[in-house]
Amino acid sequence: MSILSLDKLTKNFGGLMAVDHVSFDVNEGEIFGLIGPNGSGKTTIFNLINHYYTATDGKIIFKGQDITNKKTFEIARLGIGRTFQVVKPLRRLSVEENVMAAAFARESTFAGARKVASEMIDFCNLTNVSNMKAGGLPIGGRKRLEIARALATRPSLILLDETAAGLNPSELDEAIDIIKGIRDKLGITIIIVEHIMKVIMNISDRIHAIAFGATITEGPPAEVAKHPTVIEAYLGSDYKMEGQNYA
Amino acid sequence: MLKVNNIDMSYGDLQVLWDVSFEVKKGEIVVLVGANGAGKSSILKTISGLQKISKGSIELEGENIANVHPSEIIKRGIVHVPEGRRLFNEMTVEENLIMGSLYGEAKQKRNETIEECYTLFPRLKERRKQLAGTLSGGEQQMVAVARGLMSHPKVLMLDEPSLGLAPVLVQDIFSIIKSINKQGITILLVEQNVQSTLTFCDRAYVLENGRIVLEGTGQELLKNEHVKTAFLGI
Amino acid sequence: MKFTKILIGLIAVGLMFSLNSCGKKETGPIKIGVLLPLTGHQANFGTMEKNSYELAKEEINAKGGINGRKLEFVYEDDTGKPDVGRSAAEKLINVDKVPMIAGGYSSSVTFAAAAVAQQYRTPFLVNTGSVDKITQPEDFNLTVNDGDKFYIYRMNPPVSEYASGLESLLSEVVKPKSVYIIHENTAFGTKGAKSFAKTAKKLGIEVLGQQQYSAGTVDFKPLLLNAKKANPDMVYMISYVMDAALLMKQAREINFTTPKLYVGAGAGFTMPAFKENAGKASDHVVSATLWHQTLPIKGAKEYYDNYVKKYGGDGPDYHGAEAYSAAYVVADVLTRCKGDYSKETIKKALDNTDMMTVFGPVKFVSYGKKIHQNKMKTYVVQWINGELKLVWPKNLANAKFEYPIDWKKVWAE
Amino acid sequence: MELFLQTLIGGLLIGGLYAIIGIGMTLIMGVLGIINLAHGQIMMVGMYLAWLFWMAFGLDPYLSLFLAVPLVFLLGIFLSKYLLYPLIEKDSILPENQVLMTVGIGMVLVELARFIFSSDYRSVKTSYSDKTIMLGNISLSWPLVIAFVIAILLTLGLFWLLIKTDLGRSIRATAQDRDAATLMGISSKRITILTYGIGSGLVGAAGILLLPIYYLFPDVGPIFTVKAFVITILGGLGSPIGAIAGGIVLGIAETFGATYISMGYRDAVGLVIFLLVLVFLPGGLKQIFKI
Amino acid sequence: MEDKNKKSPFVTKVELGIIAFAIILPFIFDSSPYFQGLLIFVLMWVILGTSWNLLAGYTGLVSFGHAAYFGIGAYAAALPYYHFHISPWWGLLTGGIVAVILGYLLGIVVFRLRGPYFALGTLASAEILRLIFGEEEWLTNGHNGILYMTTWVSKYPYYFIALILALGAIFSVKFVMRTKAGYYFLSIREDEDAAQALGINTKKYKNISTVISTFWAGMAGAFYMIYMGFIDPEVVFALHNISIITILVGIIGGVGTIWGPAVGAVVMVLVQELFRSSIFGLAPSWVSGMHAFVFGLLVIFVILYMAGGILGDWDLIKKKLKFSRKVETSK
Repeated sequence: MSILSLDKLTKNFGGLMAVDHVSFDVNEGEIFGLIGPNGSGKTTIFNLINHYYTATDGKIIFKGQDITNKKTFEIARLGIGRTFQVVKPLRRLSVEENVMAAAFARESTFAGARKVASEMIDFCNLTNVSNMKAGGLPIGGRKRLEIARALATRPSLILLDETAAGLNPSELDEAIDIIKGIRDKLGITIIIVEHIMKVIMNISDRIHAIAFGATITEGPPAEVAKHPTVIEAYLGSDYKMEGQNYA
Repeated sequence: MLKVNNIDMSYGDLQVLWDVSFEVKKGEIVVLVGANGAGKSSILKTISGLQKISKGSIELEGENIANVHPSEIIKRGIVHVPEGRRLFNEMTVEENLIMGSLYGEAKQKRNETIEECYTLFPRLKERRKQLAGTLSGGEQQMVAVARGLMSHPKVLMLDEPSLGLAPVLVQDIFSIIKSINKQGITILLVEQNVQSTLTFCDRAYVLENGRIVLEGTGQELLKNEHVKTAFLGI
Repeated sequence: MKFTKILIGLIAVGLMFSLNSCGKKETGPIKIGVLLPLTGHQANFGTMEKNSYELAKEEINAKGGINGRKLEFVYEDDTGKPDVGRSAAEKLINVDKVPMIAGGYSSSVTFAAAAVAQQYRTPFLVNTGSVDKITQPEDFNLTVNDGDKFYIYRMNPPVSEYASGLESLLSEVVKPKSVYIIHENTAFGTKGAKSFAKTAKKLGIEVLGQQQYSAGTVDFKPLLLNAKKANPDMVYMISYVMDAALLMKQAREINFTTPKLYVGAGAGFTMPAFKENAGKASDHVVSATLWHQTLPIKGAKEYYDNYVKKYGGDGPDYHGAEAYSAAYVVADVLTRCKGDYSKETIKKALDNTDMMTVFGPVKFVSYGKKIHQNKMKTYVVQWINGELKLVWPKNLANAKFEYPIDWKKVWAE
Repeated sequence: MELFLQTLIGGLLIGGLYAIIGIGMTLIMGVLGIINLAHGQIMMVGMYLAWLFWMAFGLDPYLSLFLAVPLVFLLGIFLSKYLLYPLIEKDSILPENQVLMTVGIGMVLVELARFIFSSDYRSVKTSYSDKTIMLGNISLSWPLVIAFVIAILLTLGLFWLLIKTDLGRSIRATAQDRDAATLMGISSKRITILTYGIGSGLVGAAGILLLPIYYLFPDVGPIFTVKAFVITILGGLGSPIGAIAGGIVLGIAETFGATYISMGYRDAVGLVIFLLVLVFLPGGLKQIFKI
Repeated sequence: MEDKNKKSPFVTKVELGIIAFAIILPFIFDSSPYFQGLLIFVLMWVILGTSWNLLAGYTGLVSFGHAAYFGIGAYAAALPYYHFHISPWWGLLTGGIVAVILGYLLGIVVFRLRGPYFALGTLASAEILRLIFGEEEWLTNGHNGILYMTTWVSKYPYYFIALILALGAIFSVKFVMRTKAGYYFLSIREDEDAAQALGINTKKYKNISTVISTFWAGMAGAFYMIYMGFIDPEVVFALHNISIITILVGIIGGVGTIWGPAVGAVVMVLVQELFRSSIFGLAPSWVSGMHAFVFGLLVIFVILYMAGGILGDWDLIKKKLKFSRKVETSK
């Protein structure tokens, strides 16, 4: 069953088509990968889903409800959590406080928020640094904090934006475990944007590839990886594309 | 020409480069390839002095230039054409070019160099009085490259010049890079457009998570399966 | 632990201050508090008044002081802010334990400090603060019959009477039909404008317009043009010295030659700096004033000369004379206390004050809503050929009132 | 009609002076990204210097532009180098700590002036101080006209600097993209410090131009600080052309406000325009002119 | 600091000590109403500084126009008295509420602005109010101000009212900072975008912070009227003497700390008064001219070397002091 559908979603930045009639459906309980070269519009799609940008055209349906013009915080309340590509820790707050601030979205009591926070901190292996100021965390920790925070809002869908970028191999494995756990243990649907193909190809159930804001293809990872246009988009090509206008 | 020895670099408390070493010989085109966040741009930033290294050294023609102020680096002959072009949008094309030649010899030869750039990029001559922010992406990239050339660099560092350009323009940019190299300028290129760049570069290094994992000539790496894995995860 | 230490320390400090105040010496100087703006943007006048107090003090002490004891003034800086003025007054009363306060420059600070003095039943001799309500008991929750409970005394006239000398000049000589009022937007300016409008009504002069301006105005021409358009017989201005000069200069620049008279309401228009800055435009301008060194009052000229000798500069204007005279009133009052320098005795002595100063006769009387108010004449001066001459009242005048005035000729290059 | 024209021209002339005050602020805002709440106080310093030269050597205020303005420039360099620039690298909860630093600087400058010169009003009286020119029925104060002309010359000079010299281009480049400018070999530190110096010099010059027609005391500054930021927001951050337009618009709006509404609300007119612009035209006039 | 995981009591022992101390304090200076008066000023600045700190230090909305709320609070107490002889004491009820209403109305305009624009917007609003209250004489008696003969000579009642208000302000901030709203304020300060993504209705919580902050600023204003007995627009809407000094009180004590503004208020009033009175007459009189100068230098020093303020950088200061006293044993 589809939890989120984009219907011909379009964003135009002063003439530049950043997102060009993109449509896809994400099923409940799946890990949905969104790939595309730098600047192809992945993060813009995230920003449209939780309404940092207002869509020029098209619709976003979440659990059967049109959320295209809902406010950012309302969308978060409805159950869409997200992480940021450029991490946005609340720097002067401790890790625990960061996560608690998020947990208050569903918990009104202090104790409740603290409990949710400690669960999520534990889930993201941050327990030993939970009293540290978020600004002092290393990158791996910050990335996990982003996830913990998003999870603490108790979402039913989470948008992960380049959660693995900049991590070293051991951190990377840890991140993959956590991401898998989000779906397997917490039962949360995931849309993931990732450049490290090792990650995205391994964990995604389905992948949607875009370039220049428009859809190239969608399908299981192995299929998408073999798709000539995808390879070309990623690795560049020595031949001119025919019949496609990228201007 | 340019030698990077065992450098570590961190943004505040987060380390992004781990023991990176590589070399660019005179007259070469060397490419750094790798996924987003692998540390390619960070390497260029350390060389151009925008970021300080915590370990290792960077040598230009035998002289250590690590942690030298960026304004000094450009005078020593290394120029960095940054990712996303970073033009001065509220200045004209010609003013942007002038900004590339603020010091020393480059300043004296400014007018000649501008003419040379216009021969290289005739499009820019037509638009010399136009504000850079109003140009198309391809034209902006031309300005960025030309602005880099204005300083008469020994080494030209380009950070993803093909980013956001249509394939036709990508090929144009690459052929321009080749012709600049033929004029005797050493080139250090960062690219995601692996297929094309590996075909024309002399040598390349593959980065993963802030470390160099592979090196070799372009042709060698093109055949290497690891490259594909690194990018496509297959 | 730490707290007990701090606590003990503070108690010690507290005791020190209370002890300090216990050490009264019966033969030492008599200390009287003086509240003035010595820093902040009114500091130039505050300093002029302080200098005058000091000048008077030296003269008084040289002549033997107060019943054999020296007179000393304790100055507190009110910085021109009412809240600071309030705590400064409290400090004078509570820390310095002065039995009497003098001074008070700006209206708002004086008012706030007067409330403190009244509450502590400490006589306060105001010498400059000029809003009317300072000597109106009703503003202090008292009535005019509560003279024995009211501790505020004022030597200078209230702002509503600044122009009283002018009234007779206008009604007897100039007889203008209309007036245009320009004033700065301070308490002094607005009150002054209001009371002059009342005066005008009384004299049957029509007020054609009333405009105010705020500090920092460079270009007065739009305002003056509005006035010119109204075509008044007379222009009445309440401004400090630099704005006064700008107003006259610019009136000349726009050829505003139609009024019979340009009148300044004291303050800026009598100062030498006004003449210097306005140049030719200052000539024949008339100003109401409270005092001028050429007045035929004993000691006025001497005071002026001594001041200039000692402190140099342009010399004092009426502010300085007020302060200088206030110091003499203080000395007179204290002398009449005959050794009992308690607040109540001083108050009684103030009630009975009747003396002559360089500022004119001083006697505190009741009239209208006011009590403890010194009622005095004000004067009219005129700039004639670069010199400020006393032209009204006629019997005191040292020059003939130049009138009528042909501004075109006066202002010609 | 006469009233209207006089108001218009009066506003225009004052606006010319406001413009250089505003350009100084806009440069500082563009490059340093801060509101300089010491702007008027620095202007006060310039005025005192000119006054001092006039008192000591009888130097004409217009000539002391050449002497006092460089000194004010150096003062600006000193302030930015030792007090403002070091804050760029400091982490603080309040991103506005540089702004607050300018408050501290302003307080210290005013009190120093008061200590040295006392609170007395000072003025410079020149032979031309009260000369006027008549254009029909419109009277123009000669010093205001001179000030306007010099303001135009200064503005032209500044434009020449900004457009034709490498230094000026470096300033614009730094304002537009600090990192990219660094890559061009520009020391952003040097430019930042210089810009504050130039901004200070400009507002100092404005003060000196005002001197023959106005007066001087330690607290003369704050009113002009307020005007400066109104102009800057009006014109759009970092836009010298915007600042000129903003200055003239403010000058005219103020005098019209004074003529046709009430003199007391003269300052309020500027502030209301300012709030309207802040809310409805956040880019300022720059958005309209595109420069 | 104590163990973070154990929730510390709402009122700590140290705070109880401070409160007890504050209660005894006026009695120590029983013989000197002047000192008691200074203490009352300190408390007034504590209220104002704490109010500003909630908005700026905890919520990241750096107001440069707190005089607007202070002034409106003062006039809320003064105007009914001026027009209808209703006691200004009612201002302790209405002052805060009127300020909250004004805060909400101004919020509609200024919350559209961010960063330096917000600062300028708030500054301009306070200035406009100052001009209006000076100009509309029929309503406010203009620049003549409003005078009210204060109720008591004794400082004690005023001191304790001010103390109650100050503690009310401090502990209301402390309380709210220990609730969900407090977490939200901090989130908004640290990163408004991230806060929205966490489901925080940033606009609503900015308004909540404004309500609490403006309430106390209004109460401080009303108290000022009742205690001082005299206000005029130039005094209570002052850009420098109120708005800016409020900020300086905050940064000197420590932005974003509960007790910081209290420390700042003590330092500010002490420095001002020490110098204004030439260190109680011990120093030559020219020293008294230096109070604003010294305060300016102090501001420069604090910003340059103690960005967190006295309380915010307390650990750092302690360490420095220790080092100079004795060589610390290595950790």
